[in-house]
Formats: sequence, C-alpha cells, structure tokens
Amino acid sequence: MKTTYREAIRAALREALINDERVFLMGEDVGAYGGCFAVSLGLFEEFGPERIRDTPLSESAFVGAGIGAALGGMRPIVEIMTVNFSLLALDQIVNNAATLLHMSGGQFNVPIVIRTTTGAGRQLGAQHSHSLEGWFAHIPGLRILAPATLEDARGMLPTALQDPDPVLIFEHGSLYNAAGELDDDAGAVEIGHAAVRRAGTDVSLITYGGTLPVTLEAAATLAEEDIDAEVLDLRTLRPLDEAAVLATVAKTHRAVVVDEGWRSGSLSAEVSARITESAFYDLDAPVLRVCSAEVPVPYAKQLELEALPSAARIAIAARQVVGARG
Amino acid sequence: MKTTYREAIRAALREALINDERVFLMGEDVGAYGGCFAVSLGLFEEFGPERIRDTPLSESAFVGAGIGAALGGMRPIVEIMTVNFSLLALDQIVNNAATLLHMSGGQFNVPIVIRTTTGAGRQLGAQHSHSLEGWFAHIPGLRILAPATLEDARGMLPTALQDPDPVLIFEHGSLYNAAGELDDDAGAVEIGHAAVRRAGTDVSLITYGGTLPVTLEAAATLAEEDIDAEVLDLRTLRPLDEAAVLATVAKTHRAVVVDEGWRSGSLSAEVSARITESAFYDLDAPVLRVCSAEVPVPYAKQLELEALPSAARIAIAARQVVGARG
Amino acid sequence: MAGYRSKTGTAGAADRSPEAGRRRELLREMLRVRRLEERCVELYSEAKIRGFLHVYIGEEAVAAGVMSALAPEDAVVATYREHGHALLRGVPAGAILAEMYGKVEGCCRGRGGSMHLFDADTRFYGGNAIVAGGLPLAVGLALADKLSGRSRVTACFFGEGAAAEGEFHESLNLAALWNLPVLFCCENNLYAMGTALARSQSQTDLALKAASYEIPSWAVDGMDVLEVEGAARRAADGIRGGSGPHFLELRTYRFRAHSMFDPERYRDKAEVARWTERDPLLLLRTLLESSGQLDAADWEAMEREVDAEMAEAVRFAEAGTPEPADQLLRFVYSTPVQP
Amino acid sequence: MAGYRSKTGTAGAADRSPEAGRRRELLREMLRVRRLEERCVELYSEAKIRGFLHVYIGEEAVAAGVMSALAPEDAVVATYREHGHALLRGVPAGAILAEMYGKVEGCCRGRGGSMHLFDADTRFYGGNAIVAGGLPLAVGLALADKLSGRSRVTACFFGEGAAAEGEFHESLNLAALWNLPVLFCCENNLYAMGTALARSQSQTDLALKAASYEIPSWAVDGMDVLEVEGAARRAADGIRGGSGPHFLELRTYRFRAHSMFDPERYRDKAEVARWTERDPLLLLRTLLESSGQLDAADWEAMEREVDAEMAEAVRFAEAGTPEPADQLLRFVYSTPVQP
Ligand SMILES: Cc1ncc(C[n+]2csc(CCOP(=O)(O)OP(=O)(O)O)c2C)c(N)n1
Ligand SMILES: Cc1ncc(C[n+]2csc(CCOP(=O)(O)OP(=O)(O)O)c2C)c(N)n1
Ligand SMILES: [Mg+2]
Ligand SMILES: [Mg+2]
Repeated sequence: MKTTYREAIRAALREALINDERVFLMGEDVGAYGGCFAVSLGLFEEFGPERIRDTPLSESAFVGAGIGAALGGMRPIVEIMTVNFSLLALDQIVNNAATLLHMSGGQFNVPIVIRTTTGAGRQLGAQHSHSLEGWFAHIPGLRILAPATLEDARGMLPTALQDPDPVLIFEHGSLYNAAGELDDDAGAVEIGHAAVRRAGTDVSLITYGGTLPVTLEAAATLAEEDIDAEVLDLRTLRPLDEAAVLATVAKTHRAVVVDEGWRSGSLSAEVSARITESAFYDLDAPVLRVCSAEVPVPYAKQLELEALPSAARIAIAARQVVGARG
Repeated sequence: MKTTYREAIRAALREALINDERVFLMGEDVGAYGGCFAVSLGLFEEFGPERIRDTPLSESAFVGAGIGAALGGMRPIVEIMTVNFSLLALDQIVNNAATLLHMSGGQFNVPIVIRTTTGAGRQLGAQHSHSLEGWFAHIPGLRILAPATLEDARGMLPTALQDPDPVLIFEHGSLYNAAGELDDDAGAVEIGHAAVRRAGTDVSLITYGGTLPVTLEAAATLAEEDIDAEVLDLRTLRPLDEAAVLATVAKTHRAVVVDEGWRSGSLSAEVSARITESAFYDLDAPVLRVCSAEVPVPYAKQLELEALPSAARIAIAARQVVGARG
Repeated sequence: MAGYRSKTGTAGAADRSPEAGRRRELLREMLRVRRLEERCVELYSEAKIRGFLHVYIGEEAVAAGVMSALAPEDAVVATYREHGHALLRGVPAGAILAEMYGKVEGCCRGRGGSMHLFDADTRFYGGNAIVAGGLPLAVGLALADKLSGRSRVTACFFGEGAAAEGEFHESLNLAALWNLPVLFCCENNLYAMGTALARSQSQTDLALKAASYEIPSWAVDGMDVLEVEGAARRAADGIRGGSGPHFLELRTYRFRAHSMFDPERYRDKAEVARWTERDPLLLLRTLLESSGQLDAADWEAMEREVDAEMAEAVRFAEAGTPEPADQLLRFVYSTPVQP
Repeated sequence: MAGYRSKTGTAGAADRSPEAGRRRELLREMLRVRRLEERCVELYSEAKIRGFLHVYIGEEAVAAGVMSALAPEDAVVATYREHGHALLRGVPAGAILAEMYGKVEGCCRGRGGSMHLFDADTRFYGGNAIVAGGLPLAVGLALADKLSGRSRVTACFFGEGAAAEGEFHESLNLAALWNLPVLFCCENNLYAMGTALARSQSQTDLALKAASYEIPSWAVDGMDVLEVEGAARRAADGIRGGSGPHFLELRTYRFRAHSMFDPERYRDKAEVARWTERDPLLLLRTLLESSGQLDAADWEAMEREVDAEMAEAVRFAEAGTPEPADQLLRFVYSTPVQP
C-alpha cells in the first residue's frame, strides 16, 4: 500500500489504541487540533478525549504524569510536540523515568513511550530545530529509537509498547511527508539491531533518522564514481548495536559517521570512539564525521542549509577516507 | 597560603563582589543558610541580601532571571545547588542563554556565570550524583569550565566574569575539601588552554575536574612500573583545547580518556573521536576510555565505588594501551 | 459584543485636539500592524518568507495600547507572535520583513526569522518561541533595573496558554516576592493552538490566578485599545512608583489561524465571526467617527500612508542582500571560538 | 502555642474503648517514627549509614494522621524526608535501615538509600530527592486509577518549599482540570533548608494558593495528629466520592536540622524551643493521659515495644549482606542490556 511516514505512525497508534485498553495518547494538541504535525489526526474523533488527551502547556507535569500512569499500570504514549520543548521535561525523564527501576531495586519499572519530533531543515530557527536524540542516548535506563523508514515508523511503536522500560521515539520532522510502499500487513519490527540500507564494500556511512536520505543520496553519487558505500542505519541509538557497527567496518575498513547533532559530544563521537576502541586495527583511515555546524540553527534558508549535513559534504568525507593511505 | 578548593572559590566570589558592583550571587540557600556546601559562607553577612540573593526553589525562573539580569547590564553569578537540579533550568540555558546572541544577530550577548556542583562519590544516590558537564559541552554558545585545582578554583571565576557570553563552572563536590598551597596573590587564570599536570612520554591520560586526583594517582602507580604517563587536565570542556590533546598524543602516541560521565555519549567520546580524526597516524594503540558504569549511580558504597572511575581501572587501561602493538 | 458599524465618508473637519490626535495615533498604530500582518500572510503564500508564521490580526489593540504606555527606556519581551510588538516598539517594518527574508538588512541579519525579532535600540528583547520562556527574562531585566536603582518598566507579553507552564508560576512568584518592575501582559485570546482555555486550566479567571501571587491584577477588554491603554498606563505608573509587578489579562481573540499550518478544526466560523464584529480597528474607528475625531479624509490619508510604509518595507526587504552563507558561524560567541 | 505538660505516672486502668485504642495507636505510630529517626541519627554519627539524611522529628503527626486515613490499595508518593512515611505505610523498619546500610535486605537492595525508599507491596512510590519531582508522578498514578475506573487515592507529600517550583503549579492544574483522585499533603515546616517561607513565596497562605486552582484546600494544625487524621479522612472521603483532588496544608515544624550537614544558622534556638512545646507526641500523650485514655503502664509498654522493634531493626540491618558489587548493573533495564 502507498503510505507516508506520518500515516504509518498514525496506523501504529490506532492499532495500539484498539488492541490494548491500557494505551492512551497524551500531549499538547494531539486531540481537537489534530496533532501539530497531523500525526494523530482523526484519533480524537475515534477514541475520544479520555484516550486522546489534550494537555495544557506543562511539559514537565504531563510527562511526569505519563510516568506515574505507567507506574499505575497503564501504557501511556506521551507526545512532546517537539524535542525543543522536551528540555522542560528533562528532569522527569532523566531523574524519574530513567532511574526509578534502579533506585527501587527493580520494583518499579516504567513502561512509558515518549514520542517527539526532532530536527531542523524547515527554517524554524534556533529554538525549534534541535536534534537532541543523541543527547538523550547518553542516559542509562532509556531506550532511544530513531525510525528513518516507513517500516520503522509503522513498526517501532508497537515494539516500544511491549517494552517494560521507558522508550523515546524521535520522529524527524522532515520525514513526515516521506511517501512510499509499505506492506499491507506491516506491523511490529524488532528494535535491537541496526540495518544495512545499502550494501557496499569501500566505505561505511553510518547514520540514523533524518540524515538517512541524504546519506543514501551521497552513496548514490559515490557509486557513480565507483565508490561502493555501505549505508548503516543505526535505528536504535541506545543501546547502540555496536556489533553491526563493527561488522560494517570490518568489511569496509573505512567509516564516516553522519549525524544532524552538533559535532562536539554528538552521537557520532560515540560511534567513532567505539570503532576506535574495538576495530582500530581494522581501520585503513581515520573515522570522519559529518555533523551540523556548531551554531544555533539559523532561520535563513541559505544559512540553515549551510549548517546541516548535506549529501555533498558526506561524499567529500567519504572520498577523503577512501583516498587515505591504507 | 594554605587554603581549600571551597575557600578559593569563596575568595574569588568575594573579590568579584568587591570589585564590580554589577556582580551579585543568586541561588538556593546561598545566603542565610551559608551555601549548601558552605562555599558562600559569610558573604550574606558581608554583602547583604540584595547581592547574596536567596531564591525560592524555582530553578528555571531564577536561572532565566539571571539571563535577563545579564541582558540588563548586570554580571550575575547564578548558583544551581547541584547539576542534578539544572535539568529543571535546561530550557533557559539551552534555548535562551546559548542562543540569544545568535538569534539576535549579535545584538544581545549574555554575560552570565552559572556555578554548580557536579559529580558522585558521596553516596547521594541516582538523583544527586550526575556528572553532566560533558553533556552541557555539547551546546554551542556556552563555555564550560571544570576547575580541578586550587589555582583554577580561585582563578576561573574572575576570568569567566570577564567573558561577554555565558559560562558554566562545574565544581566537583568531592573537591571542596581539597587542601593545599595557593599563592597569596593568586588571581584570574586564563581559560583557553588545557594544562599538563604531569609530564610523561609513554601514555597520555586525559581528564578534567573530579577525576584529576585519581588520574594522578594512577600515574603515580604506573611510574612505579616504569610507565611514564602524561596527565592532561582539559580544564575547559567547551571549547575543547584540541591542540593540547593532539600535542600530548603526538608525544606519547597512546591515550586513555578518563571521565566520570556515563561512557556512551560522554565527553570522553568526543576526545577520542577528535584524536582519531586528527592524530590517527600518530596513534600506536586504540584510544581507550575509563568512564562511569552506565547505571544510575547507586547509594551503597560498594556499588558506587564499583561504578566510578578508579585509579586501578585507569592503570589497567594505561597498561593495556602501552602493551599494545605499536 | 455590540455590532459597531463604520461610518466612513462622514464629511467635515475632524476634532484637532491633542486628545483626538492621540486617539487617531492609536488607530494608525493598529492599522500599521494589521497591514504588516496582511503583507506577511501574502508573502508567506508566495513563499518569500518561511518557517512558522503567527500573525496578530485581531489582537492589535493589545500591543498598541500597552506600547503607548511605555517610555523609550523601558524594555519589552514578547513571543513568537510578535511582529506587531516589534513594529510598535519602533523596529522599522523594513527591518522586520528583511529579517523574514533572511537578509543582511533584517533586524537579526536573518538568523531569527519571524519568531525571533530583536532590537537593541528599542530594548526589544524578542521574539521567544518557547511558550513562557520569556517570563524569567523579563523578571531578570526588571531585577537589573531594581539593583541599579533605575525606574524602568519591563513589559512582558505572553499568551493565556503560557499561564499553565511552570515558568509562569515561578516568574510571578519571583517578581512579586522581590517587588520587581514587571508589567505582565497576558494576551488571552482563548486558545493555545487548538486548546481552549477551559480545556487547559482549572482556573480560567487568569487575573484572579495572578492575584493569588499578591500581584495587582485586572482583566481588560483587549479589543478596546483605549481601555488597554488606560489600564497599561495605570499599571506602568504603579510600577514606576515602586509598587512592584502588575498583571493585565487582556481579553482578545485571534481572527486568523494559530499559524500558517493550522486548519482550525477546533473552533467554528460563527465564533470567529462574532468576534470580528468587535474588530479593534473597527471599534476605534467607529468611535472616532461618531465623536467627530476622525473624518473620511483622515482615514483615507492614514490608509494611504500605512500602505505606502508597508510597500516600502516590502521593497526594502526584496532589495536586501541575503546574509551570506559563509557568515554562518558568526554570533555564536561574541569573539570567534573554535569548538 | 500552649505549653502542654506531660503527666506521666497517672495511675489507673485507661479507657479501653475502640476510640481510645485508635488514639493510642496513633501515638504508637508517631513514637515508632520518632524512635526510628533517633536511631538513624545515631547510626549516621557512627558512620554506619551515609549520604544525605533528613529526619522527620517534630513532623510525625503529619505522616501518622494521613496514613491512618488511607486504605491498603491507595498509593503514596513522598520526598527525601520519608523514613516515617515508609514506616507507617507498612515498610518494615528493618528493611528501611538495611537499605541505608546498603544491604541486600534493604527495601531497594541498597540502591536507593535514605532518600529513595520504595516498596511495591504497600504501593509506596518513593522517596524522591528532586523537590516537587513527585507531584507529577502522583498525578499520573491518579490518572491511571481514573482511566481504569478504580476508586483509589494517591497521597502525595511535599514540603512548602516545593510549592514555589513550576511542577507544583503544573501538577495542581492537571489534577484539578482532570478531576483526579490526588490528596496533596503540603508539609509546611516553615523552612526549605535555610529559606523561610516568607523569604521564598509572595503568597504564604498555601491553602489559599491551592484554592486558586479550584481545589478544595484547607490548613490544618500539623502538630495535632487528631486534627490531621480528621482532615485527611474528610479529604480522602471526598476524593473517593469523585470530587477530585484535595489539598491539605499541614502546619508543622522540624525540630532537627534540615540534614546532617546543616549548621542551622538561619533560625534561632528560641524559635525551635517554642515549637518543641507543641511536640506532636507530647500533645497527644498529654491529651490521652488527661482524658484517661492512656496510663503510665500503657506508655511504658508502648515505649518498650517500639524500642524492641527498632533494636531488632538495627540488628536485622547489621546482620544483612552487603549488596554485592558485581550486581552493579542490575535494574538499569528490566532485562539485561549492553549499552
Ligand atoms: C514550551 C512550548 N511548548 C509548546 C510549544 C508549541 N506551541 C507554540 S505556540 C503554542 C500555543 C501557545 O498559546 P498561547 O500561549 O495562548 O499564545 P497564542 O499563540 O495564543 O498567542 C504552542 C503549544 C512551544 N512553542 N513551547
Ligand atoms: C529541584 C531541587 N532543587 C533543590 C534541591 C536541594 N534541596 C533539597 S531539600 C531542599 C529544601 C526543600 O524544602 P521543603 O520542600 O520545604 O521540604 P523540607 O525539607 O522542609 O521537608 C532543597 C533546596 C533539590 N533536592 N531539588
Ligand atoms: Mg492564546
Ligand atoms: Mg519545608
């Protein structure tokens, strides 16, 4: 069936609401408005205001309430409209959701799913363009997902809802309109492994989420130059599928990590460090990174484009590592 | 003169309050209580409640008010009692302090200094033991300092107060009682460079803040085994003194990064990635990391000790890279 | 909500008293905002400006009334729906539009865009796109004034939706506790995106809520610019007199969608229509005409001048230079820094 | 603050009515908390337990009164000053002390410590060391009950200092807006560490503040356990009856320092002395004695039993097994995960 990333998530939400009465969706404007990005459009009418619950502007309290509801036996899906506003709820996520199981000696797990929109590229300016999923991946106790494909948009949510612990799903704003074919019976997908989105032998391009499309584009460009790039989609940012990272590097001996986060302290640094730690002797060239410029994302189109990872910059980095002495 | 880390900071605060009437200190219990960790003890009596301003429990508002006061021409020093509570103020720090200069096209700089206590080691449990300075170092627009010595405790604050932009100073809780000799005329120090705390030739141990003491201890142990470790104290976590990192690695060809943050996505990952990017061909062994275990810091002493970087673990890693094939 | 009818075409020379002049000035200010916003919507449709765009059509009396009560040395903090506030605070329309065009001539050299207008000359501190994120800043600006012994007001605009945020609560408490010179201006347009006030707050009387912090608070008809101005003036006087923060709940309505993406599923056309009968421009124009303070020629001249101002602003923005991409890394730190 | 005097030694058989028994039970519960906390202080001084330690001495009537109004199926959320709440909710003193010893037998296997006691069996949800951080959890627990059609109460304890935090505001609004079964118990002991209420909040009447959310709220003498119990029972009944959240401001005082590190520079000894005259144990004991509901033998027996309980708890904690360091990585995820 033809569908979009947005519709795939909506289908997953709908299915979850139908299948499990403990599931409810809560967040700002998920209901009467139809969802800020129209992801939950129609669900309010179908499931009513108790289960598609509009919240006041109070990120800390409604995320915390989601955690409490999870403790109380529900399976809340909390939508934080965009990751930018998640900063207001970080105390609840880091100090409660991520720690309660441990602090309680295993007594209280928190089966909450938090969905949020991430990323830049739509000229929304510094306060609306953060890519903080890599940042969240630093926190033990959380599981961080970044669906980049229709299959994952459709299938990660049901799997996340089976998880006894907190799962955060980062949906890149520029992917909502991505359209394509999805199996009619598409459903839950496993979330433990990275996926090779393009097999190749010369260099590994490692990425996730919103930068998968530009990375594939770069791989296509490189192919024309007879550079055969493998593209690895991390899918889950915590825990990292280190084995998959090492496997692709073992094959290509060269890696470029692509990440929309600001370079310093980004997830790409972790991927690079892991490769160095465990595959140093496999490497024929230094691991390079293509990240966002270290600047609050500016509004003007020409500036924003300059700030974000592009297929051209990825290709340049790939050529550089391929050209490096082995 | 004999002094302590705590007293050195207090001396710096006092001097700043005397020298510049735009300076004031604001935070929870900095005044009548005498400071949660007694850093500001006596200042309330000396400078009064307007300039040593006790705040209600409202991290977001008083940090934001500090930003506003900085915009209004003051030189606020805002104390967030511990970094754990800074999560409640993160929106103000990331979305306002770090971005206003950029969003306003250079019109509004924010000369605020935020001081906070960081780190574990005192059996305070998961919600009171975060080491998030590396996390903050991800944010463009912020300058992140981690004084590890008496000189830096005394000298970083005055320099930070001269900075036109936001500076965060992370004081490790386990250092407050550190005692030693400090020059009677000790004052401002530069904050642009890392410092070699122990020169050596066999391996570089790169660290900062609270883990400097255990790293030096490890270096001493290694010296007994004829392994001559160089210890680099990063001092400033953003911007990183990459040149100093590359210089020590150029000298020793081997590095271990020591960081109290949780390993995944920690500052140590960034240091490792930078070394790989720019000194790959200098390396005789993979860069290794010694970080905290990826677990919310537990209360029990034996568990907490097991979770944190120790001199023993650092020494093991150092021996490993020194023993690696060149 | 009475259905005032405009009587354009009334002949004769209008009242030339200073009072009448001041009122015509308020009308002109509201008209400037209205026309600027109309231009923004057009330019957005033409894809000349991008990002999120929130217009202020219907709410002009609030900014016009409050701004006219402020002095040049005062400060203003606003939200992402702030074109009107910037304009009436004194930022040229051309600099505002050039900003949305991402041009060098924009008030923030293209880095801010619609939601982040700033201007140091007029002490206009943004342009904040985090709901309630501006309140602590306003408290801090006021604190700086207090600590420096300056008698200035910081006016802080925010929507009724912001009143549910923790930062609202913390900021009101700080301002009241420390007796700070903040004028809190709550623009109650009844909706936060698609969420009606009664669906988001247990206490819908926001002035009463503010009073629970011991802050003098009152509700004002936000469609009547004279009411707004009077209330703002009284509040500003009180603040300058040292009596601490004041709070105005300005009851208004946005005639357009929340942003250019909003399909407005959450309210019906009849409600919007009812409110447009109380269009603040229409209300004042009618009043001035019926009291002989505005004649047809005045109005036509005013429209002509404002249209010309906005046409010139568009021309200015169009003619500007795109901020060069190689300037990307400027203004992250005051002095260049390698991360 | 009347200076009640204890009349220990009153002879004769005390009133054996159920009512008198219930009151003696409350006295015993307060005594259990008092003795547990005294032991904690001793053990801290002996360095047997570590970290931050906050004791509840002086405030026992609050936990005792509220807990006795709760049913087993209800839930409790508390703060870092929660030993007493845990104990009276039913967590064995031995499991509490073993936790502070970092032992396997601790209620959280040594991972929580003093500030993070948890117990699934009694629905005791901590133990939260972030001021006001527990309020949203309580709202969520109550939401789960409401969505599931269960008639249960979630009692949420927090200090008056927490009322300045944004999460207080957001949580009260959510609970009121959604009509959730939360019993907010504000333990107003007048200080947040060293900050007196009047130095931190513009509105010091906290019950009034809560009422501004349209939540039924009242202030209660938190030194009088019978008052507390009565108020909590009325509130719990209202909540169970579907009338939404209720708020109690429990006016109390902590007799000891904020924590073991607090030199108490911010209050004078005379103030503390005045309040100790209203020691909640003393008040109730005096009342019971003077009304013939408690005799000397009763009290002595009670003390003996409680002392024995606490001695046994210490023995239990001492005899426990330190949680092995190789268990460090357990309980980060429900199933083992490699980061
Ligand atoms: C903290 C935060 N949460 C959510 C949003 C998304 N958002 C933008 S505007 C808005 C509604 C705000 O309503 P109100 O405060 O009443 O202002 P209005 O738009 O009506 O002027 C929301 C939810 C945001 N910008 N910031
Ligand atoms: C968010 C946060 N800020 C600061 C602290 C440090 N702190 C711990 S207890 C406390 C005082 C709290 O006072 P109150 O709420 O009145 O409770 P009490 O200790 O009097 O029982 C403070 C400031 C904290 N734990 N959490
Ligand atoms: Mg609104
Ligand atoms: Mg208190």
